[in-house]
Amino acid sequence: MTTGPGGEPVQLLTPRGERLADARYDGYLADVDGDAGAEVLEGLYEDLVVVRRIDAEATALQRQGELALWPPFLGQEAAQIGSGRALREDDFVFSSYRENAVAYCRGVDVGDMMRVWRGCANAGWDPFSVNMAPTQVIIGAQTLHATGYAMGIQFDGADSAAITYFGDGATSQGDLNESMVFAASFQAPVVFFCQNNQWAISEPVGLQAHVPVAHRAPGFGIPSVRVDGNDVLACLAVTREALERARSGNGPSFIEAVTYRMGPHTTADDPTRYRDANELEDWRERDPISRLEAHLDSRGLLDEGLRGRVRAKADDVAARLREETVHMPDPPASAVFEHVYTGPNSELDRQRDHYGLYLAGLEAGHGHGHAAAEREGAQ
Amino acid sequence: MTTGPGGEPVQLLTPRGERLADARYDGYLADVDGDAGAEVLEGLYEDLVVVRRIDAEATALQRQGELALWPPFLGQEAAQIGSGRALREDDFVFSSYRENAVAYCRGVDVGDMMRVWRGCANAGWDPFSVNMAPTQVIIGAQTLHATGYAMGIQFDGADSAAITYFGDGATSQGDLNESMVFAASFQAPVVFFCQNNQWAISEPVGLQAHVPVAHRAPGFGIPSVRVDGNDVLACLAVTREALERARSGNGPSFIEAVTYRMGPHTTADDPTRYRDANELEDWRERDPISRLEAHLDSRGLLDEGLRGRVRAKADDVAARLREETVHMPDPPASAVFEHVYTGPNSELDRQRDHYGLYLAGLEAGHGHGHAAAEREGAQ
Amino acid sequence: MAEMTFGKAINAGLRRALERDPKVVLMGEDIGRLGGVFRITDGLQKDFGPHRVIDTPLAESGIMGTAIGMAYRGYRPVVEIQFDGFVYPAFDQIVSQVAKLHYRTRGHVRVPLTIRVPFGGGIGSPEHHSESPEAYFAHTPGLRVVAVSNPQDAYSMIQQAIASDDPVVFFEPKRRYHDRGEVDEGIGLEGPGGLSMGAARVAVPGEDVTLVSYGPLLKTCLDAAVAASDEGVSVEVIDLRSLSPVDYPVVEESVRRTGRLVIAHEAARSGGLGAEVAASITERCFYHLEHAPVRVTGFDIPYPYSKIEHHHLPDLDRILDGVDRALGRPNSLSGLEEGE
Amino acid sequence: MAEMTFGKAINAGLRRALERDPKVVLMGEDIGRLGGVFRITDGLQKDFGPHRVIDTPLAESGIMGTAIGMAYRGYRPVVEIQFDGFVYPAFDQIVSQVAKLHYRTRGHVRVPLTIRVPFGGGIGSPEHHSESPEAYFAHTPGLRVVAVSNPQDAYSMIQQAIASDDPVVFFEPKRRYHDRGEVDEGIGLEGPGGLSMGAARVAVPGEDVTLVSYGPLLKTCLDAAVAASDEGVSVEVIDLRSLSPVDYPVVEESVRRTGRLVIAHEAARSGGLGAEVAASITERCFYHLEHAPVRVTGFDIPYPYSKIEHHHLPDLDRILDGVDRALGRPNSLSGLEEGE
Ligand SMILES: Cc1ncc(C[n+]2csc(CCOP(=O)(O)OP(=O)(O)O)c2C)c(N)n1
Ligand SMILES: Cc1ncc(C[n+]2csc(CCOP(=O)(O)OP(=O)(O)O)c2C)c(N)n1
Ligand SMILES: [Mg+2]
Ligand SMILES: [Mg+2]
Repeated sequence: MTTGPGGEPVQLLTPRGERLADARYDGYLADVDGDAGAEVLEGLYEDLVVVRRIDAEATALQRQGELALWPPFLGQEAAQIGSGRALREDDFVFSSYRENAVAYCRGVDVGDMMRVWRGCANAGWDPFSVNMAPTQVIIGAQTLHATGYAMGIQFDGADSAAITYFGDGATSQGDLNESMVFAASFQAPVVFFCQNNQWAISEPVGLQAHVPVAHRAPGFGIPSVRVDGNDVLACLAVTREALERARSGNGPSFIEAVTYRMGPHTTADDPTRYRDANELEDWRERDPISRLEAHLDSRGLLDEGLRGRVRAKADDVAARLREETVHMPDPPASAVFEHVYTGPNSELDRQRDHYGLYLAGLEAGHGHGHAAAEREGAQ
Repeated sequence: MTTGPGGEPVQLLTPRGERLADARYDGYLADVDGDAGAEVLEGLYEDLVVVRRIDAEATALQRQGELALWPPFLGQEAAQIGSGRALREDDFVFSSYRENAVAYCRGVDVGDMMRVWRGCANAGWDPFSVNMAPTQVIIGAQTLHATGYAMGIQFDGADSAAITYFGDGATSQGDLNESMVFAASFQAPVVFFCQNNQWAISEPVGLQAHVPVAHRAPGFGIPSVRVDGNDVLACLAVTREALERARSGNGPSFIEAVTYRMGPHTTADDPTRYRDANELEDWRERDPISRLEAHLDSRGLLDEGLRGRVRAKADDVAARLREETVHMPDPPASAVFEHVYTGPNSELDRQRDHYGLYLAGLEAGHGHGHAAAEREGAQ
Repeated sequence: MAEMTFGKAINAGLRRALERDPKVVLMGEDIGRLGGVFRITDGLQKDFGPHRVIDTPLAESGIMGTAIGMAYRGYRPVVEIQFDGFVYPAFDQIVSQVAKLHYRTRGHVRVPLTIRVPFGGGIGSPEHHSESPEAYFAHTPGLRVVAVSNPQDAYSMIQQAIASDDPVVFFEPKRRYHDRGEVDEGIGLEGPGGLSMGAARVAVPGEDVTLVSYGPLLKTCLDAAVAASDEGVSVEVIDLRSLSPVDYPVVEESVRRTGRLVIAHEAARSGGLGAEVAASITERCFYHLEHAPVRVTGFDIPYPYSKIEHHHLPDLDRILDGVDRALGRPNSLSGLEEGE
Repeated sequence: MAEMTFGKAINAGLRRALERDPKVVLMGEDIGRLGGVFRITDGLQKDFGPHRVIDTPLAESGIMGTAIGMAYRGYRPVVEIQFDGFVYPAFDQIVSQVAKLHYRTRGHVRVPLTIRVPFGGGIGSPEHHSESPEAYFAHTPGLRVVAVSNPQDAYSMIQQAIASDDPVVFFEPKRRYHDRGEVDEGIGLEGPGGLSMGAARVAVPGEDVTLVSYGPLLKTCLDAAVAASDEGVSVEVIDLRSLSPVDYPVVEESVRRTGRLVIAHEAARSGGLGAEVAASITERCFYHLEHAPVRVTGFDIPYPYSKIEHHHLPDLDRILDGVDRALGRPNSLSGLEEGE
């Protein structure tokens, strides 16, 4: 397990925004540290601000009844943007439900991003148009898909990689552990990216992992690193290192990004039932955006121009998100039966046809019409 | 992970039978090294010889059609006897299918031991009469039962322990890994005893574990040790240490006993299809029984008296085993319906009653009687 | 008698079970401090301590497997599966261990486990939160499977399930958790007529059609009986309660009178409980049937997203349509009938 | 035409699939050097290499999950589950991922997985080696489920399953692996009358009773037809082949002629395939039925140990008894009939 010099998570940017030199990781930040670094940093800054705005807008939309549910990633922006921006287009992402900032990096349309949470789809986007699998609800399941995909990359002789995101809670699932077995055994080009946000709903990470999460992987023969998940540069650097390892045929890596879920588990959750307000305060001081702002400021980059541009972009994205969400058309009844199979299925096709007749009959005033009337009344 | 001084598995007895001093483990062999040591050593020797004889007799019975199947433990006697003899009566064992030498240590009747393999039962013995769960076929499943049992011990405030046996192949299963999560999280008094016999049917251990198996546990926060599984004293010592840890409230331990499956996976397997004869030869030189014999000899204990006594005991056990096996009565038809539920079950009871009528009718010459005739013809 | 919500009734039943037997322990994700995502275990950890109400790591096979180990040790674990869709990682431990251990050991090992599963749809949730997996378990010998439909049964049957020496999969219709009802807290391990857990219940007596259901749809069936009676059709509604074994004598007696059977459930049609009930009742009452048993069920599709879930879930109209079909009424539009 | 064993026919079909499409890969435990514990993949790793025929770690959920990932990458994995009883650790990945991914993604992701499961009993094995889990999968929308009963179908249908863009659970009756039969190696992806995979087959035409089965019991049903014909009863035997969806028109046409239906399978009775077929055929042919459909099945018990498994498994006598019952014959002794 790799850590920072004091055994602490790898940190390249202190909470005050100082850039710490690091013999191992500086090489992965040549672009940031170099002449064109300002552009890179400003890009990361924009990303962080925009995705936080996406998160806030989605949370607001849920409160207004426009979304059924939303899993905020507030506080986890750096982990997601740092890693997400390390990826190449031909890499493939297998995430859980909370990685909407990663989806943003992949170019997912913000309307599509809301589709699942509005209840208009089980998956928001075409996975192959952005090389990112859909939202995964079953904890840990996607980690195996990533490993299998990576085995496929390997068999194809390609130099891309798969990355899988999951939470600290997921480390308890058999699937994640089996993923590491397969990844190590086949030396598959896959990166395991754990966002340890300290909580799995109401359960603290200590209930899942008796020792730091990053300890786990070396026992499977997978190198791991513990990184400050609120440090966007550190997350970028360690992910680049892991991807390089994957691309060069040196197998899987495991990253534990130590971060914090500043919001509720989802908008349906009430974290005051199980956690301490002080904890929240402590983490607020390690905020990923203020940290990058401090750094930008120290490099003389945080002027009103930048702030203004970024704000405008965030406004724009948020407006589009809201617009696309509230005007998302309700899917037709026929969607119920579509895509269960790739072709005909005698039994299901019969059910579809009969239901069509039934609906047409209701429409024509046959049948009873109680339930339809009820639903109408409720609207 | 604890290993011997050279990073090799902990060894207290060399293949030539020399007793190696060991600062950490000598304390656990005070009885062996002390004045009454001869008795302990002779006991272990008897155990090894007797269980090898059980294994040989069972294999022979299978060849003769008296057993349907048998999973030989040839070569793994020291791992099973060393650990099995470290247990207290009130400890509880959760094993797989290959730990019949452990079952012998628990006092399982040799006839009962054969029950499953003759097809006369799904479980050979009353688990509570010997504190050992029945044969487990589903790879890894029993490791969770052990951990749960150990949690129960802890909640009861007792000072006994649970031990679970499994193979190298089982380390790939989600269940074993989830067991380690639970064991570490609750600091349950459970010992994970992996017999790494190098093979999971035709798959070499390297396919399951990219690094030594014993590396796995520390990543879960569980101390581990790699021990020479063909060294009965080393197996005894490391298991005693782990049990002591469990009893004193210091949580779980993981032991990898490095050994070798000298025979086929089961009597239905043909290992020449997948493994090298040389490998077998190498391991023959590390035979657990010759090793202890050499040691006994070096202590002047291996006389004809001992040999004779042990042989007589083995003869006796083997004869009883054969006798009980070949005379095991076939279970009655009614057994099919028994013990599905602890009490009445309207649906199943109805099926049972009707089947009873049906059989009675067949008996009385009603019905067709083709199948019964066929079966009779086949016998 | 006290009025309480469905959820509160289960909570009260769990509390009684914890009080009654020190070997009863609750295990699950988030059931401690949080009281479970549905608050069914609210307050129980506070009152009984973290060794009786155990927050477990996030691993369902692990929960089930350790619960089995606790049962070996003499405990009586009550496992909460957070949502129906998360029971599948535990499927192996349930099917190969929980269900078989008593048989395997010829009665030596008992597994008095209760597996609580909030199930069914209609709550507008994302995927995997609205499954109806009961048929998988009803097809697994060694398990008892029950589903509750009202607060009184929830209160009584959870205690009976926990007291049962057989493993019980206990389905709770999550969309009814907030429904209120009268609960007689005197009815616990035994009801006035004995155990309710294994006994189907005639919820509404009737003469023309027998309407069988369980869990979340029972309420819709009761509504259907009212609506049908407005149209002059007398529907007898039966709440199965036990899905394995099914209490066939009660259904049989009814169908012999009515000659017509409708079965309603949310689960997919093919291979659902409805198939089993239809087949068994046809065997038992063939010459009394005036019409083939009618199934009103979810479609053979994965559970759809929430904006269209109301199409999938049988509602009042579809159940009434099923009743019409069973009566051979011409206004029936959705029948999968002979000759179409 | 060549005579070959059932096992060899699958091997030949797998070989053809591997030759035809470079994206076809086999995955499983011990399938490489050993050729599988039943030798079904014998020689394939040698000829196609370890990246086409992949020995995996011992973890069924891992196998299924990585196979899904390979499918995302454009591969067409064929997974071998070593024995029926070991499919349960993969149940979650099958039910929540394999079955739902195409629906989840509105058609964007296809999962052309074939899951080979040697199933059924009668081989004298220990526990977990003789399960008949087909009803679990037939009740899972999104999967296609088939069972083969003879070498020709085994050879053709394995190729069709692999070529299918839907996931297919492919059940192989392991106790028939050594049976021999004629195989026309020209019948691959399409048969003379089109795909055989989805189409039920009238194995023996007859007039008095329709006897439906699949997989291992089909042979016993053929024997039953011969024995019955000696007694003057003409039995039509139908091999379902596809268990989901069931090809009902073929069964329906037969039952409309015979008026009598018997369904035989090894799986437990309650909630088995037989219930589904009985219920659906009753719906479709109610007015043609002379007798309630009769089920001849395994009991509602965990699979018993080998010395008594012959009681559990429907044999020739029990199937003939079922035929008698369907005919209302008085020598029937085991009926679960009306009025008893
Ligand atoms: C198999 C499974 N079990 C339980 C759940 C319910 N559940 C949803 S999120 C969650 C906590 C996950 O915690 P973690 O892995 O740390 O991710 P985070 O939510 O913190 O991002 C739980 C228990 C689930 N979705 N899947
Ligand atoms: C869940 C499951 N999958 C597959 C099998 C088939 N199987 C039986 S033994 C075995 C190999 C086990 O190897 P290992 O764990 O090393 O134990 P050993 O046999 O070497 O003692 C396999 C694959 C099984 N019994 N259970
Ligand atoms: Mg978390
Ligand atoms: Mg092994």
